[in-house]
Amino acid sequence: MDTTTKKNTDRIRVQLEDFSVEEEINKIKGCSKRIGGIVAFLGAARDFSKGRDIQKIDFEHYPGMAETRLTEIREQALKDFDIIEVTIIHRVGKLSIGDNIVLIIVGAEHRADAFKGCSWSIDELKRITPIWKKETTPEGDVWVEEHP
Amino acid sequence: MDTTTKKNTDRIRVQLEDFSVEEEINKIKGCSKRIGGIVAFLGAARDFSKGRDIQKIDFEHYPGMAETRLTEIREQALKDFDIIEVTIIHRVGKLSIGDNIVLIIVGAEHRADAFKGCSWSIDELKRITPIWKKETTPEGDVWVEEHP
Amino acid sequence: MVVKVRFFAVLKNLVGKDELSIEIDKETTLAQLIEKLQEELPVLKDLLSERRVLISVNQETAEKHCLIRNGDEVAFLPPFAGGAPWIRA
Amino acid sequence: MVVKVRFFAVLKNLVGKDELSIEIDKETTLAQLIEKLQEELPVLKDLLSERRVLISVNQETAEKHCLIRNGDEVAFLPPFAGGAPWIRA
Repeated sequence: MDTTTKKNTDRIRVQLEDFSVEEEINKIKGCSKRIGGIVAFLGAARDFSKGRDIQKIDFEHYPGMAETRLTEIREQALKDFDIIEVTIIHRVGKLSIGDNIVLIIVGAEHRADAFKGCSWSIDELKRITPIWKKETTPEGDVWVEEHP
Repeated sequence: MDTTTKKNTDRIRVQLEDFSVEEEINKIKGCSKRIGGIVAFLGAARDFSKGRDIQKIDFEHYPGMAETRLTEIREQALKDFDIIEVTIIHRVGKLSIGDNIVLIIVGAEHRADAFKGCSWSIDELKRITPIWKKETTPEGDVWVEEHP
Repeated sequence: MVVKVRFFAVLKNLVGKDELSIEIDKETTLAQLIEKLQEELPVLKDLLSERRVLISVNQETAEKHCLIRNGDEVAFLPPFAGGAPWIRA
Repeated sequence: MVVKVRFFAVLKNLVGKDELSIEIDKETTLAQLIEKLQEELPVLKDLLSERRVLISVNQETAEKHCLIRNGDEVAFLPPFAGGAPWIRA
């Protein structure tokens, strides 16, 4: 069975456990006194059942490759935008509705750059990160693509 | 002396005390199971001294008018964007570098709407909210306009 | 008729007070009130000509030709910390 | 030469296993490896023709004409949860 792996930086994580948005924001703030604007994107498991009776949700990732892609996204964002720090965390394993799934935090001197960097990073994460979602229903398991 | 006032909704606050980003995000998540994307903007007091020796920072607001403007921003955002909930909190009083100043959280079904609503709201807050900032330096007090 | 006048931020420091009450006649416009205030507080004349100041009536932006009513609150607001585009009063 | 092959998400369920090892000759390209796999796992032939599948070599997207080396890890990836635009394998 795939297990959760950690990359060289604490700023990039794929993990089973929940995360604390506050704690991650404080780490970002601790990086530099120049940070004046922080933008965070939090993706949560919404009630996407649309009539289906979902019993649980399960995220699977390709360990190693997923973390590499997230690291690349972070590095590209730091290069392309006028930002100071980026954290990307994605949860895997079994989740319930309302649970946190993904967190991206971008710290910058100015807010416009933080918004751009954060928005680009989550778009890119959705596009290139090998993470899959399975919904368990009374009729069986369904692997779904979503566009939250 | 002006004191902090509260408006009719807990989602709009001008206050002396610090706030918890996590707690406010959880309140937003609690509003609706349809929320899948949450975007938060956090403005922090950065080291904007630029050579000046700043001893403290002090935010003053026009009680009543400031809250009314924030309420208007929230209502306009809920009308103009496809979003579900908005929280706006601004601190006043004495702050230190690194302290939280302003928090805007927008919850939506889809992330693009949450980003747009949050970015518009902070721009509008900066534009129309009667809040002023004073820096205390060894040479005296300076009222400053900033563009974080 | 009595009107409450308030000054915020740097204007409060420059005028030397944050609030005062002023007697005005009926049918006084905001423009006339400002003139009367400038007579009582000469420093205000320079401030209004040299600085960007927004004037509100009962916490709403007001036009100079509007009539002031008994008990109104008129406030002088310098540019906000956010850096708003400012209209000369 | 031995190559490790991995299947993820729905492909893992459809193939019925998440991982296998396969013996290949030297100078085998990714395209040739896929052909050999389809002989051993007939279900894979339908999957690759009917579904959008990305194939990676050592966790990087790979071209079909690339040579596979001993110990390489080849993985079959269905579309990600994020809803990526997908290239047919």
